[in-house]
Amino acid sequence: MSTDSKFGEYGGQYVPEALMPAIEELTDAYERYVLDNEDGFMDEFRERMADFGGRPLPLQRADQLSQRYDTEVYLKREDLLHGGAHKLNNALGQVLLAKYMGKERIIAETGAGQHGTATAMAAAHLDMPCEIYMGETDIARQRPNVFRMRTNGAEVNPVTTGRGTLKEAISETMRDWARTVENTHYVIGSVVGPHPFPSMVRDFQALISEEAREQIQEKTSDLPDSVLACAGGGSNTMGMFHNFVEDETVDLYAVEAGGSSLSVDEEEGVAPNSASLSTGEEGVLHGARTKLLQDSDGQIMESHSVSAGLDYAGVGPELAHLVDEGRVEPVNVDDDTALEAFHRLSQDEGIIPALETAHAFGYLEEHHDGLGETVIVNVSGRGDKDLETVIEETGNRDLDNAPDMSIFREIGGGML
Amino acid sequence: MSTDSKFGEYGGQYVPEALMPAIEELTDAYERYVLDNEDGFMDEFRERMADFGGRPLPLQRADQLSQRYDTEVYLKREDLLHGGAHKLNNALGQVLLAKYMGKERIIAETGAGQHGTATAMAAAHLDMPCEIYMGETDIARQRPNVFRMRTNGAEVNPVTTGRGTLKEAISETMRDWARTVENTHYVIGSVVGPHPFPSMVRDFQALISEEAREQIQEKTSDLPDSVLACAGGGSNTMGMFHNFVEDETVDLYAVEAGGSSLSVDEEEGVAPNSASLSTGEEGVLHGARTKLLQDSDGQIMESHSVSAGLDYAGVGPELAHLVDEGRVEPVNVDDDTALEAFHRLSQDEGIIPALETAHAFGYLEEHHDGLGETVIVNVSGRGDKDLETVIEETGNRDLDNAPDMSIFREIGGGML
Amino acid sequence: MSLEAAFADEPAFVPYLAAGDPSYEASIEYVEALARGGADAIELGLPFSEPIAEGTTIQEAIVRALDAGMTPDRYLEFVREVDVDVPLVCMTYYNLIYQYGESDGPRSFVEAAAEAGIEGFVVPDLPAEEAGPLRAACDEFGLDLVFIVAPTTEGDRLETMKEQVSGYVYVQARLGTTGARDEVSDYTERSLARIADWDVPKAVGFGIKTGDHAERIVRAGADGIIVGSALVDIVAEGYENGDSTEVVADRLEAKARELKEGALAGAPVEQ
Amino acid sequence: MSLEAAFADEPAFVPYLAAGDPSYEASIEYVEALARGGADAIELGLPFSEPIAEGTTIQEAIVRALDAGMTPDRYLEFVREVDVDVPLVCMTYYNLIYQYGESDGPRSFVEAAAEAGIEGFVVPDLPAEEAGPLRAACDEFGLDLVFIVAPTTEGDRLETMKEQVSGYVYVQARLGTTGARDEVSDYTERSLARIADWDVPKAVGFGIKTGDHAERIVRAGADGIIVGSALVDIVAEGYENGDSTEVVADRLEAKARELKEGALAGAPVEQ
Ligand SMILES: Cc1ncc(COP(=O)(O)O)c(C=O)c1O
Ligand SMILES: Cc1ncc(COP(=O)(O)O)c(C=O)c1O
Repeated sequence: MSTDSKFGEYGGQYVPEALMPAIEELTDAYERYVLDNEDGFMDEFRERMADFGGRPLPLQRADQLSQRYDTEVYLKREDLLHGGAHKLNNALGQVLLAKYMGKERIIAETGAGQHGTATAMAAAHLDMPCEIYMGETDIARQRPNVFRMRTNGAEVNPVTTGRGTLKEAISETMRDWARTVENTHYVIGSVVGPHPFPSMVRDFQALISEEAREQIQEKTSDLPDSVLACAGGGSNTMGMFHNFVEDETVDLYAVEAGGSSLSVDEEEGVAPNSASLSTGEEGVLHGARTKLLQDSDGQIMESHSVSAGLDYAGVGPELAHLVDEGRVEPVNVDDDTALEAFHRLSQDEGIIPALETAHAFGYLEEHHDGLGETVIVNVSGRGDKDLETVIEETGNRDLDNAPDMSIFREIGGGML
Repeated sequence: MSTDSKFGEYGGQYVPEALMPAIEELTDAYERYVLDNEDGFMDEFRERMADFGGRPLPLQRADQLSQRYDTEVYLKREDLLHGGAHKLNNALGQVLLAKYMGKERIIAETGAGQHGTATAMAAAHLDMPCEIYMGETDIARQRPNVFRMRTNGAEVNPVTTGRGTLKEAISETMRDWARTVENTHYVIGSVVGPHPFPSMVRDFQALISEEAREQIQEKTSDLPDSVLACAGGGSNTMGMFHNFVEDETVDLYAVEAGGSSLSVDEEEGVAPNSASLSTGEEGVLHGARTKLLQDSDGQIMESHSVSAGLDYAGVGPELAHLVDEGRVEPVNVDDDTALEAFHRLSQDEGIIPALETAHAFGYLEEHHDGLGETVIVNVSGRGDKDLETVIEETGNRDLDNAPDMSIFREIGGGML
Repeated sequence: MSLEAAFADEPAFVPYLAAGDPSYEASIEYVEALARGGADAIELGLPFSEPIAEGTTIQEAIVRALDAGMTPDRYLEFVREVDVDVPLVCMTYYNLIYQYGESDGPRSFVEAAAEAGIEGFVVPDLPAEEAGPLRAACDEFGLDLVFIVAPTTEGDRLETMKEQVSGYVYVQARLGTTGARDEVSDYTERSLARIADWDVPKAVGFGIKTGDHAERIVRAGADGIIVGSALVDIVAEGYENGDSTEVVADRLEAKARELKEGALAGAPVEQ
Repeated sequence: MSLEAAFADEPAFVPYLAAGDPSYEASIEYVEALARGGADAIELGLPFSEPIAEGTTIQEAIVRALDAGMTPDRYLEFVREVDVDVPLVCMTYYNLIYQYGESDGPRSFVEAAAEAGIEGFVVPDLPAEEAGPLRAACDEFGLDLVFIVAPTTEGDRLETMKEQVSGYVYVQARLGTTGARDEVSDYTERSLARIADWDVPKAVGFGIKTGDHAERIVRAGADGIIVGSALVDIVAEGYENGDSTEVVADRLEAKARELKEGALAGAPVEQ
C-alpha cells in the first residue's frame, strides 16, 4: 500500500483479507487507467460522459436568487446529468474501468436508489450484467428507483437481514464481492470505502469542478468567493471542490444534514442527523478511517435525514482530512430548512432540486451574508424522486412557502 | 393574415373572433422577436436554453442498437433537456416571448402533464404567474406531474367538464384566454393551433435539428439517410425535421401511435389509435385546418394510445402538408411494439425513453432494413413519468423482453 | 321571413338553444316554447365535439345533445320538424359544415340546410378571412352569414367582416366566451359605435340574463338581443331535477317573454 | 495456556460464537458447552454494528447479541465470568478496539482484554499493513494477534503477515465470507502449501460443518479447524424455536464433540 491511500490519518484499506487482492488489483488499474490514461481510458470516459451523460453541464446564473441575496449565485447543473444526479459520473467511470480490467459482472449497493439507478444505466450502456443490493425496507420506500433499475435490466437483490437498509446492503455487497472478486467489480457509490475508492470516485466526480472552474471564469473573469455542496458520503462534494482546493481564496462549504437535531440518543444508538463532518468522531467504517457517527463504544449509529441520500453515518476520508486542515468548512442545516429551500428553488428558479441538494440552498438562505460576492452551489440532482417524501414531510410541518396540495386529495389517485 | 399562415391548404386561424386580436398581436411579436431577433430575443432564448435548459444536447451513437441493426444509429438526446423532454424548448420560448410582449400571466393546457410541467418550470424561471388547465381524469392519472407543476409554483386548475381530459382542458384554456387576452399569453403545447403557433413552436423546437444536423456531420462527415421522430401534435417531430427538410436525400419518418388497431369504431366515435397523419382526414380543429381523426360527420374522435403524450386526434398542419407533399413519410407502430421498444432501449442502451419516444424505436426495430446506413432517432423525452403505466401495461401483455417485477409485489409499497 | 326582417319593426329577441339538448323530442318542445315566448329568430346550435368558443354552460348542453345522438343529419330533420314561424340560424363549428356530404367544402351542407329551412349561419371558429367558400355557398342558396364582432375587433378586420356579413351582426358585449353574467358590460355602447355605419341589424349577446339586462342593452342602441346561457341554464336545471318537458318548456317560454319584454321596454320611444 | 499450545498435541478444534447471542446468560452456557465438547480454544465474537466480513448467519447472531445489550464492557465481564479452561480469542472489528477507553488507539482495549483473560485477537477488517499499533499493544500485554490468510493472499502480503502473526494463522478455506458449506474446498491443500514454512499452527476455517469435513481438512494438513456458522446455526434455531438453554447447550456440546472427533480422526497416524 502506498502512502497515497491516506489523507492525513484518514483513509486506508480496512477490509477483510479476502478483498485485499481485489483492492490491490483495483489500485493498480486506477493508477494505470485513471491516473495515467493507459489505453486512452480517460479519453473514452470523457467522451462517454459527453455523449451518453450530456456533459459539459451548464453553470447557470440564478437570476431570482441572485436578486434575493444581492449576491451572484451560480448553479452547477448536475441535475441535468443523465439519470438525474451527479451519480453517473462515478458509476460510468467505474463500470468502464471494470470493462478495461476484464471484469464481467458489476455489483453495487444502493440506499435511496440513486446510485443503483446510475449504475444500472451505466451497466446497460456498457453491456455488463449488473446486480444491485438494496435493503427490503428501502425497496418498499423507493419503488420508482427500483423499477428504473429493473427496467435497465439490472437484478435487484432484496437484502432482508437487519433493518433492511443501506448498511445491510453494503455488507451484503461486500459479501458478494468477497466470493466473486475474480470476475466482479464492486461499484461503490460515494467517495467512501477503502483506497482507491475515495480517490478514484473523486477523480471521476471532479469533472464537476473542472467544468465549473472554467465556466465561472468565463462568466465572471474571476474565481468564486464560495462554493457550496451538500455532503452525504461526499462524492458530489469532492467533485465540486476538487479543482478549487488549491485556490486558497475560494471558501468551500460542505453542507450536511442536520436532520431534526444535532444531539444524539446514545441509549438508542440513534443520531437524528447525518452530520458526521460537523459532529462525528474519528473511527473505521466500511474500509476506511474517517469521521463517523458512533456511540462512545464505537458502535455505528443510525443516522437520520429527511433526505435519504444524505442518510449515512460516515463520510469520505478526504473530506474529513480537509475539514481537519481547515480547508473545508463543515456546516449543516436541518430538515425544515432543507424543505423550505426545496420549495424556494422550485418556485423561484424553476428547478426542482433533490432533497440532498436542497440542503446546500438552505445554507445559502441562512448564511448568504458571509459568502462573498460570487457563490457557486452544486445542484447535485433533481427532485422528481423526492416528490412523495416532500409532500408528506411538508404536510407534517408548517412551512411558509409550501404549495397547497390539498385540492388534489379530493381528486382520485394514489400518491397522497 | 398573411399567406405565411398556411402550409398548402393546412393551417390558418380558425378561432373565435375574441381571440383574433391576440392572435394578431402574437403574430406580430413572432415576426419581430423570433424571425427578426428584435431586442436580441433569439439570443436571449438561445442563451437561456443553454444555461437553464442544458443545450446543446448530445447526439450519441447507440452502440448496442447499431450492432443489432448493422446500421449506424444515432440518438438525439432531448431526454436530457431540463424537465425531461423537448417540451421546454417551446415552453421557454413562449414564456420569454410573453415577457417581451409585456404579458403578465401565463396559461397553458396539459394532458399527460409534460407540457404543463415544462411551462411551469419556464414560468418559475422567468418569474411569471402561471396557471395550468388539466382535466380531472388526467389529474388523477398523472399525479407526479401535477405535483411537479404545483412545486414549481403554478396553479393547476382542474377541468371538470366533459370527460375531464386534454380536449376539455384546451377548451377551458381558450376560454380563459378569450377573457384575459390583454394581459395573458396562452402557451400552446405543440405545433398545433392557429397561426402563428405552428410556425413559432416549430422555430423554438428547431434547435433540435439545428444541433443534430451539425453534430451528425461532425461525427460522420455526412448527412444521415433517415431521421425518425415520434409524432403526437408533432412538435418534437418538426423540431427534429426542420433543418433536414431541404436535404432531399434525408428521409423523414413521423412515427405515430398505432394504438391497439388502425381501424375505428364509428359508432362510439373512438379510434383505438392516434395515427392522424397515417389515417386521418382533412378538417378543422383547435384553430387550424389539418389532418384529423374524425367520424364521417366531422365530429372529432377520441384517440387512444398507451402513450398519453401521443394521444391527440389532430396533428400540426405543417406535418400534414409535408406528408401530402411526399416529403415526410407517415408511419406508425402499435402499443405492443412501442412497449417492447421501451424495454429494449432501457436494457440495451441504459436510456429509459418516454413511451412517446419508444414508438420511434419500435419503427426502427421493424424497418431498420429500409432506413439506409445512418439513422438519427430523436429521443424526445425520458420515461421516468411512464414507469407506472409501463409496469401495468407490460403486466397485461406477453412481451418477450419485459423484466420480471413480480418479486417486488411481495415487498410493501404502493406502486404495483 | 328573412333574417334582417326579424329586426325590422322592434327590438328583436334572438334566443339560442343546442338542438337535441337533452333529447331530440324535448328540444323540439323547447324551441317551440321560445317561439311562443316571443323569439324573433332562433339560433339553433348544431353540436360539435370541440366547442372551443363556448362557456361551460353551453359546452355541457352540447355534450348532452351529442350523448343523446344528435348528428348533422338528425339536426336537419329537427329543423324540418320543429314548428316555428321565425327564422332559424344554424350556429355550429366549421368542421361539421366542411365535412358534410360527399365532397369536402361547405356547399353540401349549406344546400341541405337551406332545403331544411335554415336561414343563415353563425360559425364562431370561422373568421371572416377564412369565410370565402362559406359566403359563396350561402349566396348560392340565399342564406345569410352572421359574424361576431368582439370588443377587441378593430381596423382591417372590421372592414373584412363588414363586407361579408349579412342577416345581422352578432355584437359580443364583453370579452370571454358565452355565459350568463349579472352585469351588462360597458363595452356595449362602445362596440356599437364602432359599427354604427354597418347596414345590418346589430344584435348584442354574451351575458344577458334578465329582462332588465335586455332593456339596458337595447337602450344602449342594440337592434336586438341574443340570449343563450340563461336559457340553457333552464334546460340544464330541468334535466338535472328530472322535471317534465312541459314544465321546462313553460319556464323557457316565461323567460323568453321576460327577455322580449325587456327588449321592448328598452326600445326608443317613437317620436 | 498460550494459544499456540492449544495446537500442540493433537489437531485443535476452535469454535466461534458471538458473545451475548441470544442473551448474556444463555451465551455463557453455550460457550461452556463448547469447552465441554472438546474445544481447544474459542473465538469469542465481540459484536460490532457493521460486520462486513461475516456471512448472513453470523451477521444475524451479532444483531441478536447487540439487541440483547452486548457492549465492549459487558463483553469483558463475560470473559471474566465464563468458566472455561481453554484460551479465548477476541474476534471483532477494529473500530471497537480503536474507540475503547479515553484515548484513541488500541492500547486501552488490549490492556482491558488481557486483564479479563483474553489470549489473542482476530480482527477481520484489519489488514496486516494497518496492524502496527495493535501488534504493539498485543506485544506489550503478551497477547497473540491472529491473521486470516485468504486463498487469494499472495506475495508481499503473505510476507507482511508472516512477520506479524502469532498464536495461529487462520486459513480461509475458500473465497467468500463466513458461512457453513456442504463441500470442503480444494483450496485447503493449496493454501496450506503456500504457508508451509510459517512457524505458527495453521487453523483452517470457513465452511466446516460436520465431523467428516473436519476430518478431511485435518487430513489435508491443517493443525486445527475453526467452526463458526455451523454452531451459530444451532443457537439461531434454538432461539427461533424457543428451545431451552439446556437443550441448545447440549446440542452445541454434541456438535462440538462430533467436530473434535472428526478432527482427531483426520490426524496423521503416529509412525
Ligand atoms: C442528488 C444527490 N445529491 C447528493 C447525494 C449525496 O451523496 P454524495 O455526498 O456522495 O454526493 C445523493 C445520494 O444519493 C444524491 O442522490
Ligand atoms: C416525450 C414526448 N415526446 C413526444 C410527445 C408528443 O408531442 P409532440 O408530437 O408535440 O412532440 C410528448 C407529449 O407529451 C412527449 O412528452
